[in-house]
Amino acid sequence: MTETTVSEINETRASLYWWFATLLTKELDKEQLAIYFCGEGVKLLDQLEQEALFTASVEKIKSALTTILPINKPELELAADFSQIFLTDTKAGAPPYASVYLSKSGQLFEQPHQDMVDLFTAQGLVVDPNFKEPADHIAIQLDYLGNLIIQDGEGVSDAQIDFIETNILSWLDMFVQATDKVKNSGFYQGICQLLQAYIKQDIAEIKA
Amino acid sequence: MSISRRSFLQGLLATSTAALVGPGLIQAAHAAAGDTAGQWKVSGSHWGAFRARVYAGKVQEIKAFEADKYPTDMLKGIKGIIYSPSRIRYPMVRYDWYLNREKSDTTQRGDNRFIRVTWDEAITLFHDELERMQTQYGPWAIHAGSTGWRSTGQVHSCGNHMARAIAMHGYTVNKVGDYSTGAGQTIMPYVLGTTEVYAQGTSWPLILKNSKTIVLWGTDLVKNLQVGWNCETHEAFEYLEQLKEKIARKEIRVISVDPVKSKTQNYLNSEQQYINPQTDVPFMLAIAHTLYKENLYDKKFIDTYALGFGDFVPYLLGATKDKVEKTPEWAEQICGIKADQIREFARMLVKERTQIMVGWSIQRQQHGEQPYWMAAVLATMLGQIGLPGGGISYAHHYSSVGVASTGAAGPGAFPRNPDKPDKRIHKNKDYKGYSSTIPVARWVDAILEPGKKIQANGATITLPDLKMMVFSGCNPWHHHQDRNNMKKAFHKLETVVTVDFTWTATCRFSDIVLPACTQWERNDLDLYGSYSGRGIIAMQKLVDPLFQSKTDFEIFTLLARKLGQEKDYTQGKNEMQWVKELYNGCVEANKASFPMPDFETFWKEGFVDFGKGKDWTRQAAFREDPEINSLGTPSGFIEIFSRKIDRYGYKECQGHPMWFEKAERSHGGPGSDKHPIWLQSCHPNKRLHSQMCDSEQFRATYAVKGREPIYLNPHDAKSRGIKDGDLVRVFNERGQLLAGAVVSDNFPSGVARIEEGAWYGPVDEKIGSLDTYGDPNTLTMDLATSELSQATSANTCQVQYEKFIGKVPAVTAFGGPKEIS
Amino acid sequence: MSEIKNEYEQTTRTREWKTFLFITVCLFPILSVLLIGGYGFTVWFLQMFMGPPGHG
Amino acid sequence: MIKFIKCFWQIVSKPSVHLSLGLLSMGGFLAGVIFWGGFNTALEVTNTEEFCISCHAMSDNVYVELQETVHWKNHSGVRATCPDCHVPHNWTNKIARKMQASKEVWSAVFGNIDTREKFLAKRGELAQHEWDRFSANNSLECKNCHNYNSMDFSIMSERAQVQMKMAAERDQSCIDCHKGIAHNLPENMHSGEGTLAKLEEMATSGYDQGQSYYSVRQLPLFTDKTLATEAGQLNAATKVTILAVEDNAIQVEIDAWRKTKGFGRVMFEDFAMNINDGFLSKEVALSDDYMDKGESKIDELTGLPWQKVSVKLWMRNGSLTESRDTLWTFAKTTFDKSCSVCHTQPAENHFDTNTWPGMFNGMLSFVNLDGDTQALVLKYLQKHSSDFSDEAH
Repeated sequence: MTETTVSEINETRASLYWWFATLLTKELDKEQLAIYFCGEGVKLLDQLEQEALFTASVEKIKSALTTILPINKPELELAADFSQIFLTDTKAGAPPYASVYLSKSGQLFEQPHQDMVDLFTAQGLVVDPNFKEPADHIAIQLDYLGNLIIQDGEGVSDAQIDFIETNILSWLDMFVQATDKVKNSGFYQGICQLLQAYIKQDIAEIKA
Repeated sequence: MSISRRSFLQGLLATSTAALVGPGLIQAAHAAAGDTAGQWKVSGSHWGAFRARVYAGKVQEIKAFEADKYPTDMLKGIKGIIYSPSRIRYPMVRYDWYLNREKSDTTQRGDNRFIRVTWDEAITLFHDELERMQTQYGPWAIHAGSTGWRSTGQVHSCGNHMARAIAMHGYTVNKVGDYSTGAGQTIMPYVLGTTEVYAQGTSWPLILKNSKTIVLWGTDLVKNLQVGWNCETHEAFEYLEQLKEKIARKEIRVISVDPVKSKTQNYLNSEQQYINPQTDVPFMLAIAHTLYKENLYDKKFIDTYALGFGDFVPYLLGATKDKVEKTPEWAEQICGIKADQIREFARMLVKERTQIMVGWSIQRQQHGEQPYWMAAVLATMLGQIGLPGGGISYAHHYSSVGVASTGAAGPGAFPRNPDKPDKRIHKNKDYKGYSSTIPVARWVDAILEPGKKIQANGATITLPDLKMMVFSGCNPWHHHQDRNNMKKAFHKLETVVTVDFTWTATCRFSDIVLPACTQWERNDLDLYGSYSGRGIIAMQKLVDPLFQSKTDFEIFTLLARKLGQEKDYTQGKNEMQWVKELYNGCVEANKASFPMPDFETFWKEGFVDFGKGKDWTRQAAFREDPEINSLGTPSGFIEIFSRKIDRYGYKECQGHPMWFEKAERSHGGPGSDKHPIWLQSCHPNKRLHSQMCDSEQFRATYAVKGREPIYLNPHDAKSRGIKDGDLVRVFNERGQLLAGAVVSDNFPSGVARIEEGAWYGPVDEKIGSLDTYGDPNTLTMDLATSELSQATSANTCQVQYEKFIGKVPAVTAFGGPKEIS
Repeated sequence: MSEIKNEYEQTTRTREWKTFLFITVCLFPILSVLLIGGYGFTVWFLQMFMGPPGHG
Repeated sequence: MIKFIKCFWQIVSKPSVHLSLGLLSMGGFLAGVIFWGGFNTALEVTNTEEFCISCHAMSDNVYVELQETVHWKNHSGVRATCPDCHVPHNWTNKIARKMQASKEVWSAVFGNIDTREKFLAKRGELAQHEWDRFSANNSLECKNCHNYNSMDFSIMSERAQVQMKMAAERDQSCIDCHKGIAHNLPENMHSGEGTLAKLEEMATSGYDQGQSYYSVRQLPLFTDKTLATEAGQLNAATKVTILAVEDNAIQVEIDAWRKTKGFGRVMFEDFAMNINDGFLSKEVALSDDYMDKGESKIDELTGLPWQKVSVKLWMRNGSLTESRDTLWTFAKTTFDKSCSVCHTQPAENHFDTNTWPGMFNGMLSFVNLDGDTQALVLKYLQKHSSDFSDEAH
């Protein structure tokens, strides 16, 4: 890895995108969830809540956490929520793949997937073979975005802006809207809305 | 680009995010990507052998294998199966079952939440349940014998993998028979000495040369020959084309005995003998009556080759208990064919060489044994059995039957049975008085009425008290009858495990769902040409298993590992070594007759062709020497009267073929006042049973408003205010469904068709709820054909339909589990 | 006389030596080989009538 | 001539005049030692591989074939040379064999098998000599290295275990099963599928009069010991009792039942059980010369009359085995393996004896078994059907 100096703001941005990526990659286990009941997670949510644009979605997340707290095994309840939203198809949930929203067929592995593969190939990258998900998965896109930000060091490259606009924002609204049709604790719906709010605020800021 | 995560955590969020961010998902690629055009590979399917272009890890296009001159357009559906949104992507467990195991709320089944688990946990759960069943109950509590059409490929044959791994753990309940030919395959060994339904038939060239008349009795060759048990190459279509020409030149007469104008009839431009549904036996009896009365039957043939004609004639003449003479006039009242026309038909049959081809539809109804038996009696009376282009066959519509066999040996299969049965972990064979094998269609009865005693093929079966079902590549929520009855049964089950690649209704009603990959995500081999044994085809892996799916071989190897017997399971060989082993076994078996290249050459070429087989006449050997080449019947002769069946003392299948009124029948039959329409649920034209229904874009080519089509008679539709393309609610006292109307002249009044294999998607989990896509088995009756075969009676089904008005519910059949809100 | 005798002795001695050598070097070895061969042939011929060698 | 013998006798009987007793005995002893040394060396030279393959017939044919086998090259590095297997180790037999080799010298000189074609044409006869020898001495040359007592059955495969244990019990001759282990089999013995050879391997050699045996495959029957007129065919796994053994022919008795509709040509194992024991030609079936007829009964399940018969016919000496166990093991393996291909595989005892033929014939389409194997597997299924199984099903 080449040593570049990275501005504090870019470090924060990257960290946040990675945080979203982590949440959308897979279910939280018992220990990871505990952090959101009384730990670092609470702190992070509190900080984010202070930003007016984010208040509504953070509240949604917090209320979901309150709902599931008294349940015997809250991590399982949240896992069921996760599966209900992200592991089903478009009719019942919100599969986290760009192809589903952007292609005519509504199938997986369509052009948006090919675009991501081409992008990665051009830069000598691949999706971790253990992850076994299509490259247009939202978590992979966010992970890549975090890396783009770090790579840019102190500034913001056109590539970064272009990636956010063409590869993510092109389908994020549809995706977030799809999550909303699922009725459960609302934790992941809140996360997705927070992501939507954050990325919009972010792009506005860096373009300014 | 260099890739990182979690290394720059300072500032505002530094303290908090460190613990919140997981490892990265992207890494540096090791090798540069290859060519840009992609690579052509060989594979196959029940729909046909094909070549596929694979580029960037994706199947880009598919074209028919060059040896297949008549490919079906179902090849267009293949990509849609691989990339279907209905694919099972991860091992999933029903949430409530995960929390409460056997005490879970089973009434939620079909409408519930699932959670994702790791493979490790999924296999542990699967294993623990098998273990619990064996220790808490016994081998009678687990049914792991139900199998379906599998995918092609002999190494990954899913039923074999399930059977082998589970047998290494303990004994379970098994099945006999299948849903397609249950009645036929049970009755025919008593009559003609083999199952007939799975037997090679007289070769087409001999039929084309010698037959003057071909009677298609309830069989639709053109529709059903599109799919095959192995990788199909559609050789029979060449002969159908020749037949069409011969009909045009009036060299052969083809008459289709069918209530419906079949696809075959429309293709061949041939004649139809209309008959009321389910009344084939009265028609046949009246033909026999005419042949007997007019002395047109072959006495010498009967004397030499058959037994029991003398015991049958009194029934024909009305000298037995029912006192009804089976005259054409009597039959006319039932089958709707004019008496004189029946006589004409009988005379035509004996005039010249006549080949009778019987389909499977007429045995998938109540008393399905009778038309099969009676057709054999007719053929015996004609005396042409064993002559080229004469006699009778029961399978010319199936898997290239009628295309001469090359005689080459096909590849074997991954072994179904454990190599070391002594190492079975649970050796308990005590079924507590329950039967260890049950007729395939009676498992729902077993769950609902355990301990009930039923008669089946000469034996008394005690239905076992099933607690756990294991399915692999098998979709009973398509092939079994009466969905609402099945829902009741599934409420009683403690655990259901299903291995599949797509979210069938069976998966949605299960507790543990394991994702297999499709047949195109693994290396394998199979025969092509099915019954013709035309060649061996390589099934080269097109893409890696998608998501977390695994091959059947891998899945059950994991289970075997859990049993501590991984090596006994795999014999220490991996997938490719098994492919090679099966191929080399085939080379060895064909050594003297069919030289084959070494494995590497075969795999590179993609196939080995054995050439054309020699034309062959069914039963010719028997006709030539009935003593040495005796039939497999108890006497060795054709049994017009079976003393063996007579001795069973059954009510609905007695010593000789008879007419029995059906539980439901159209055209004035029982139940037709309330539900006047006969619903036929024949094999689909655009699927293989329920396989490929999940292929979305292809489904859209035939679905009507997103629903399965129901084919309606124009007059019937009009009288109900239904137009082509309307949504129709079809119902009877057993259930209700939504389907899309296709109005067609091919269908007579009182008859409607919904093809079986349409996926089940009820509005909710409640009993009686409306099916949103159009699965005909929501309406069919779960009724045994008779005490003899206990087979399915799907074609005995009366319904009513009306134009659907009101809020249209969304289709819930596809895309995985629908969940409680 | 003694000379003749001596001569005679001389000839018989040579003959004896020659005979001895002939017998030990040529005759007996040949006879032995013939004998063994003959034995072999006999056993073989016997085998042809009584079947090949069996086992104890 | 007499003079010569007399002279010889004189020389032999008369004590020597000049040569001392010591010298004579010493000289004789020395000559004896030298002779025996030379003789043995010469004998051993003829007992080496180099000597054997100095003949083209050997080096171009069997020697090349040997190089493909485990007796040439294996993981332990022990190998067998020609004489290890083909020359008896016992002195008398070895000498006899060496004399026998005069025939081979003759052949070599006159070039009887100097081409591959000639060799192949003669292979059957040559092989038969070796097999006969091995059969008679109970495969002594094999057993010099391979000893039943030293075999660890536990590390053998399942099927090998069953067979080897049975063979060990009877101290069976190795060549009964392992023909063709070091050289190719005669051409007609392949007859395409390896199964025929496999079945033949199961046959034992040497049959005792009065004993019962089972056929390993379908075998032709003849009317007399000249084996000139065919009388029918014996089915696989059929019990016969040996009445007489005559070189290449044996007379056997088959106890069977037959249906008397038609000519009564087919023999069945038991009354009303369609377990095929073989069939008779029309002439034999109609003649009284070859059979004793017993009781007659009607089978109520078919209404056909059956008759007990005891048939006495001739067949070729061979292809019989003492017990059906090995045949059943082979049949079961074949059934388990071949029948995995289709929908499901019914258990043996799922059907009764008379239902199996119909079910089995219906299953044959995809499995491509040769006729002998089909007959054997069907009989196995029938003999393990619900009629013979105690297990409730």
